[in-house]
Amino acid sequence: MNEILGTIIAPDTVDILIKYGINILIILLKIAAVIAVALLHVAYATYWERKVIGHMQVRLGPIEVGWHGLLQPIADGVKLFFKEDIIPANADKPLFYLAPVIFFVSALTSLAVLPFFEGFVVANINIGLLFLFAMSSLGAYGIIVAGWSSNSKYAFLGGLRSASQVISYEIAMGLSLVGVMLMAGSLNLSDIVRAQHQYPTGMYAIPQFLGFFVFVVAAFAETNRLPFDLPEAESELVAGYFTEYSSFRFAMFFLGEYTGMLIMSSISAICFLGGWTIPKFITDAIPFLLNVPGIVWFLIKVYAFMFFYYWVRATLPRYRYDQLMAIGWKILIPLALLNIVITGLVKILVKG
Amino acid sequence: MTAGKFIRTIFFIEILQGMALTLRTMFTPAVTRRYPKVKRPVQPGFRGLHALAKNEEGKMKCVGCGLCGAYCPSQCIHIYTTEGEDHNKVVDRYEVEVLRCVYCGFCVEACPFGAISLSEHYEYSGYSREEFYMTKDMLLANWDKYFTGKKGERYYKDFWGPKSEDFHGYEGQAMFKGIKNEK
Amino acid sequence: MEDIEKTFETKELTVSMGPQHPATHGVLRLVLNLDGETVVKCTPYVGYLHRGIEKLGENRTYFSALPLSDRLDYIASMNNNVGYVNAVEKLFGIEAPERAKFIRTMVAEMGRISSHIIWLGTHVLDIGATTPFLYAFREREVIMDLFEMLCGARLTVSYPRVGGVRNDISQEFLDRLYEFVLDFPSKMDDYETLVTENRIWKARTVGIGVISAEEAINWGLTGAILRGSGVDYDVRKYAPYDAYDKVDFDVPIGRKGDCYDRYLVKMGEMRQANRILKQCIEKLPAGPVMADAPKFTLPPKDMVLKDMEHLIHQFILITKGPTVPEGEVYMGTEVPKGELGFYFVSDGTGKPYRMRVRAPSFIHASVLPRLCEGGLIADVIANIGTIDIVLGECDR
Amino acid sequence: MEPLAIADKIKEKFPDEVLGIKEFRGQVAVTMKKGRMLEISRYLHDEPELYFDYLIDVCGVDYLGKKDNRFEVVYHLYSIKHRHAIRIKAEVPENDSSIDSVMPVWVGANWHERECYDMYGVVFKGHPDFRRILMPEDWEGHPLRKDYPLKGPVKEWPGFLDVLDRAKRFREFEWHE
Repeated sequence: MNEILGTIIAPDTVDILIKYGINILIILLKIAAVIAVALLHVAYATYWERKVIGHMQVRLGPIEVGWHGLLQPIADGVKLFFKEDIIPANADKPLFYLAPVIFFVSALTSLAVLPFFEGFVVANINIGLLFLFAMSSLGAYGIIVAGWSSNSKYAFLGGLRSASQVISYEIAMGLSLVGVMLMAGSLNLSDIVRAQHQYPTGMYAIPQFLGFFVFVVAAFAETNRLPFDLPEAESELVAGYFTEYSSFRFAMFFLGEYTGMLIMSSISAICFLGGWTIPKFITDAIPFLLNVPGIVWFLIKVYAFMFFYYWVRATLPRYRYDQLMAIGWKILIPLALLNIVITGLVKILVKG
Repeated sequence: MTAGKFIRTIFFIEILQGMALTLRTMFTPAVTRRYPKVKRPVQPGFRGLHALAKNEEGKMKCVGCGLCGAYCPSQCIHIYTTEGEDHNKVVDRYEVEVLRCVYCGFCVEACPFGAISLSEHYEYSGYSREEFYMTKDMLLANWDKYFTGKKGERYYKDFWGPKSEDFHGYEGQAMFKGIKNEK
Repeated sequence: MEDIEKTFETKELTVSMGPQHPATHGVLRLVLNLDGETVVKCTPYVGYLHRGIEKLGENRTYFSALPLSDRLDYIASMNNNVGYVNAVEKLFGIEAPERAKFIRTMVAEMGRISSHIIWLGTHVLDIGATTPFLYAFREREVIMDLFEMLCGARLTVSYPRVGGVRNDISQEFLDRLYEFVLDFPSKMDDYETLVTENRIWKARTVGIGVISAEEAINWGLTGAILRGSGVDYDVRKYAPYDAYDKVDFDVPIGRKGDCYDRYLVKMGEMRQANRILKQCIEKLPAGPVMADAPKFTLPPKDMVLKDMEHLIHQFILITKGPTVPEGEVYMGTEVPKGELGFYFVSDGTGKPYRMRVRAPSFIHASVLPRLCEGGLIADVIANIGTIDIVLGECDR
Repeated sequence: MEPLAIADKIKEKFPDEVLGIKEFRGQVAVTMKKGRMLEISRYLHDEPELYFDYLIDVCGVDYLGKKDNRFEVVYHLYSIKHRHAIRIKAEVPENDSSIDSVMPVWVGANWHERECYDMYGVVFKGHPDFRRILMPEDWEGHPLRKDYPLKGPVKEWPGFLDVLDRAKRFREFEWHE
């Protein structure tokens, strides 16, 4: 192979090409693995949510399809993909087609920078955190465009609500993570995890409790979950921005939303709960735990956070639109700024 | 704002109490009835599908007086009678529009003979309206289906006299007798 | 600012909320003129469920029209039945025996609990909390089962009769009801844990849809809305019917007249209803359950074929209806939604010449613009939930 | 106050307006001329001894062929302060079926009066938002009148015909063009 190619182009170039080729292949494989596994997780996240909320509400949740309803997400998927795709007559069609794609793709793209365990990350870039913010802001476009193009008043109101909500809470969330950046001294997510492992408590959630609180609240708002699910407030706006969507376009919104939840849970696991590591003092006490692969710890943390999502959904009512904005601007942002100031001061004092 | 209230506010005490309740509920058994698989037994005296009663000889009890039709609030009972031999009244057609019926049970109360009755059957479905236009034969068939055997007999007996059967004494009446496990 | 307003022309957004909408509890239609999220104008449209119950009632005998009252407020059909038979009894000038009165009070309070439970569930669901809804239905199911045990139907009961009740209650019913009564306060505590003190719930309801006492009376509001504004008006206390003068209960009163106070009043009413139930069971006297008034009540079934007189009564009462003195009667009863009144004009025949239903939901729906205008869309939902209307009753 | 005393008091104040006082089962009905209804209701509301602050109900009754004046508008009043009630009936003839709206006194009369118009065709003068309420806006006839057939008019309502027509058209509609 080398010889044949070598006759056409220089042998050095061939080496380089092969090297890059293998790299690209590995990346593609990683992408395929991540997307496949993530989508499966998303599908089963819906199952898990229904089960958890069902039992919290003294019902059973899905139980008919498969053993204890385990095949329910697959049945749902099949149903959604084979349903009739209805497009409102007066919709802005190109935008109507585009909106779910924007939403879904931006959610999936965020997966690229998440380190799932030591050394496994699709794109190990230096500005991982910023990339995540950028992608979640991009997702808001999907919502706005969907609300606008549906040519429906409910969808339009939902889109507008969502736009303002995502923009306001983006700020609070960004600021809440500044403390983490200051402590870790990096924007690379893998570096943040490693820095956390070096830290005595092993988790930034303890020194950064204020930032963690702001982050959790903002994460709920970013993913439009109760108690901040105003863009799709069922009792007010029917289904908000995706009122007019059906079939697989609806499924894309749905998947995008749950992917968003998965990503938010992952960010909290990575930035506040120590990612794939567990605190040193635990492993010192029980050395056996060192043999457990990192991905297990990561998934446990992610799922614990997801469970919290469901738990809150089963318990709380919904805020009103103006109250939501007031919380974002009047409580969360000042708290996050306070956190930054305290973190910075402590860091200077300790070092200085 | 008092100190206690302040602490409740910043530590989300009331929300945590709610969350504790939902978590606790998660481990209690669900109250769901998985309907087509597990059917709830209906209580005696349930007002379901109509049936025309037969007497011991297997003949229809109805004499065609038309009281049920006159009393019916939704006017869904139609009776057509003719004069038979030796000037007897013969019930030619006895029809109930089941889809119009409101299952109030007034026809049972009106009937002096206990000829019409409501059965325990409540799950009926069909593809056309005609299937629910119950003719005399269908109503009599309902009787054979739902009122045969001990259960059916007892059910009929309980339901037959919904009014206070006995005006003379009230010994057997339900009274409060206290409860053993009072909290 | 003025320049901006000149450059950009803003327009009100008209949203038609309903008749098919998750939060309008049936077929209420509200046309909302919105300025952003603020409601500028709110116009309710009703009548989608208009079945002409008054006209139907005028074409049926006093006995046959009873099931129509089931279909007014189909969530608390028992209370409507009780209201109907009380009004008719007043017109006839007969009185039910003591035991029947207690049974009626008992079942009416069961109906009140089951209706308030649905109100709680849907109201909280509208605000966004899903769990209390399902907890509430768990308890409602018990009451529905008891109703079925009582009379064979779960929703449209048609249980009370003019001059008494349809049948006597069974011992099993009484015991199970007593178990429920003892257990219910702990379930109430569960709802309250999830809702009452919750800061989000308070943020959504405190100070929303405020209506003062004078205004509430002037609008003709009744039930929990009026009492939430601080007016101590309860038909059960003011003009006792059935056994309400023989049981001991309080009337919960609010102060501010906002959604939260109405919520508290209704929760208090549920606890009081439970208290009444307990007393009714304990005080239940022995005796007949139908009045001995052969001209106005159907004869006992077993006597019809034995006795000529009874047979004649049976035929006349069913085909022609009772012979009623000429006159007119208004009788109000306290149903879960407010004061349900029946106004009968009799012309001496067996059918009412005029049957008027004074439906609380009808009046409560008319006050919606007053409550909603100036608030946000989310407050419209809170207001619809709190006034607790049933469109079957509103449209009749 | 006793209901009969209330009726006497009204008669004292408006001797020309009161046509009759009737008692049945402890409830007293005062029949009035319709002319000064607004004035009377204001008096009933404002007089401290009466103080009828709560308007329970307004409804119409059709006495077709039974009375000279075909319609009656019935007001049920209650005083929450004094706990007494009265029934006021205003006779409305068919050829001049209009009466003053009592909305300036009791706002709650709003929908009751609209319903009364909808069902009987009695016009309430001075009502700010006067249109049909339960029936469609373009409905012909007033359903609760005694000469209105129980099973509805022979002529179908145009709105229903429109729906039928649309259903027929949509049946032929191809969803994916």
